[in-house]
Amino acid sequence: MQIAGKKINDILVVSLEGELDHHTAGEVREYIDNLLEDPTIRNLIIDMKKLKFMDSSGLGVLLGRYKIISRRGGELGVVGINTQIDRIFVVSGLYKIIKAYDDLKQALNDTGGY
Amino acid sequence: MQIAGKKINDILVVSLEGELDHHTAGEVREYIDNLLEDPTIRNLIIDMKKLKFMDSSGLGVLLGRYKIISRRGGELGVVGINTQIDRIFVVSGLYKIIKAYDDLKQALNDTGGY
Amino acid sequence: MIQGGIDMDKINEMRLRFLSKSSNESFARVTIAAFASQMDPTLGEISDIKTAISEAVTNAIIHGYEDKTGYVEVYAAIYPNKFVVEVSDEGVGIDDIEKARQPLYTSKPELERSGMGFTVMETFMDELKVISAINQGTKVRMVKYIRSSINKIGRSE
Amino acid sequence: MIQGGIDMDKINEMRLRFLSKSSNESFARVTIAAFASQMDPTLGEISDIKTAISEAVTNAIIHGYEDKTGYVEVYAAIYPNKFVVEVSDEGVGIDDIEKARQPLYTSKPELERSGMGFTVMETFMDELKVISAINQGTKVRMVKYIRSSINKIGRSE
Ligand SMILES: Nc1ncnc2c1ncn2[C@@H]1O[C@H](COP(=O)(O)OP(=O)(O)O)[C@@H](O)[C@H]1O
Ligand SMILES: Nc1ncnc2c1ncn2[C@@H]1O[C@H](COP(=O)(O)OP(=O)(O)O)[C@@H](O)[C@H]1O
Repeated sequence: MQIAGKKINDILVVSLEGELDHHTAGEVREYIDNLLEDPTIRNLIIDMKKLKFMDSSGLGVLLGRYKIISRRGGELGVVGINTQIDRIFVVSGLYKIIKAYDDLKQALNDTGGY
Repeated sequence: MQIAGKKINDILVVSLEGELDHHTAGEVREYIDNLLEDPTIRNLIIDMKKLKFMDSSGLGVLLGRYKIISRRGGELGVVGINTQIDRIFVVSGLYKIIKAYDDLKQALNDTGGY
Repeated sequence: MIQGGIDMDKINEMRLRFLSKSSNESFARVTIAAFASQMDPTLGEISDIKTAISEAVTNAIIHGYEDKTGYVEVYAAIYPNKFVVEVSDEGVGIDDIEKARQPLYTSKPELERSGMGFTVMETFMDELKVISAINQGTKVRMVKYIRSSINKIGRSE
Repeated sequence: MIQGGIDMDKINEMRLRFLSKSSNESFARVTIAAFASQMDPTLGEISDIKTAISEAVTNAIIHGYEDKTGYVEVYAAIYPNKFVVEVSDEGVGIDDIEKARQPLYTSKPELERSGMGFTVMETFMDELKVISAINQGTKVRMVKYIRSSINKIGRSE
């Protein structure tokens, strides 16, 4: 699993590359929560363009970050999910609380009203 | 396994795509021997650029075709073998009887004196 | 050596046993996908099977064995029109299977489990059966009907 | 459940059992390569392991079981600096192992076997042991030392 993060205004953008399952969930969670200690971050966008696989362990990671972000009044968005991950999102009803975007630009524009 | 063959003068060029093991050896053998029924074919070039894997079952296929071709006074050449297949060639001493070329043009130029 | 057998329809089968380590989750997915690919399934079918396997194997590792190490076993069989896969552990077992299968139910919310594992298996596969007994382990049996395979298998053998 | 065990050095292990069908040759290669990849081997090391596995599994299928169907078993284990793999069948067995291991020796020239299987295993792996008895089957044990793994394994667990 390769993880990269950058801050754009009050938005944290995290890119994931690899497979998000129970084995890799821990490092993703720690990586994001570490950056979220910065209190000026309100919104989170996860770039999944290079994420090849995600199962319900990934759902747990997303839901956990969603809780932190909504407590701050922010939004959680995802970018570039593939068909396999889309199926997981549909089954779990995740689209009801997490917004999905085709590309990062669109996500940044829409998030936090930029 | 995908196999394609074409005749250029007295040379039969056979391209292999996939993995040549015991499971696929039979169809490769049958395909080539079928075309070799044409008595005007003297030389055989096997294009392995898209062959990802070969084991000693593949050696058996090559040695069998080598026998047929040398009985006709022709040559057997291979094109574009990868590192894994090169290792098999080295171990088996196959380079002593089969010529290896980087590309098909070179192989055609060299084979049968064209 | 086996000559025939009762299950004459079965085209191929495999059994995989590995340690309950999280690094084996992706290994199990790759293995079962490689085996199932003999049926010439669609990309969607393979990806459904991969996801379902991932859920069942993860459950065996984190719920079945918790912090201990044990063996997870995956059995898979190819039939003319279906793929059968069973994931078993000899772990703690499930007390109330009906409750466990409910969407969002998890016994480990502290681990950020979503409680959606069984729901994913049920949605992505065509059949799901869970057999379990306290301290005797759990077996999850799943079936996926593969539409594309019927005429193709014969050809590749 | 396993707590510790004698072989304390062993980091991971798996056991795979499948039918002696030729379509399982590539399946076995993919599976063992996926398991071994946890050691972070080089491409060359993985490709050596794949080739050696292919030879041993093919031998079990065509020599061990000839035209019958039986089970082939592949066991693999990861140690800090080595990869161990064993391929077993319960087939006809080998009468004269020394002769069988000689380069170019094959009992099935009519099938266009090259007689180079054992030579390939020996060259591509660091250790090769063959245990066999007539009508009791054959076990081939191979070891490959993986130079790159020592410090990497801990990280990915
Ligand atoms: N192999 C197993 N062994 C013991 N308990 C299990 C097993 N699989 C599932 N369970 C129980 O069923 C519950 C629901 O499982 P699941 O739907 O996959 O959600 P999650 O894994 O997110 O908890 C688990 O929380 C656990 O209590
Ligand atoms: N698993 C096995 N069961 C029975 N005989 C075997 C087995 N593996 C190898 N042999 C014997 O050893 C010989 C040499 O094997 P090998 O070097 O792989 O060459 P090849 O497979 O091309 O014959 C075989 O021809 C066969 O007689």
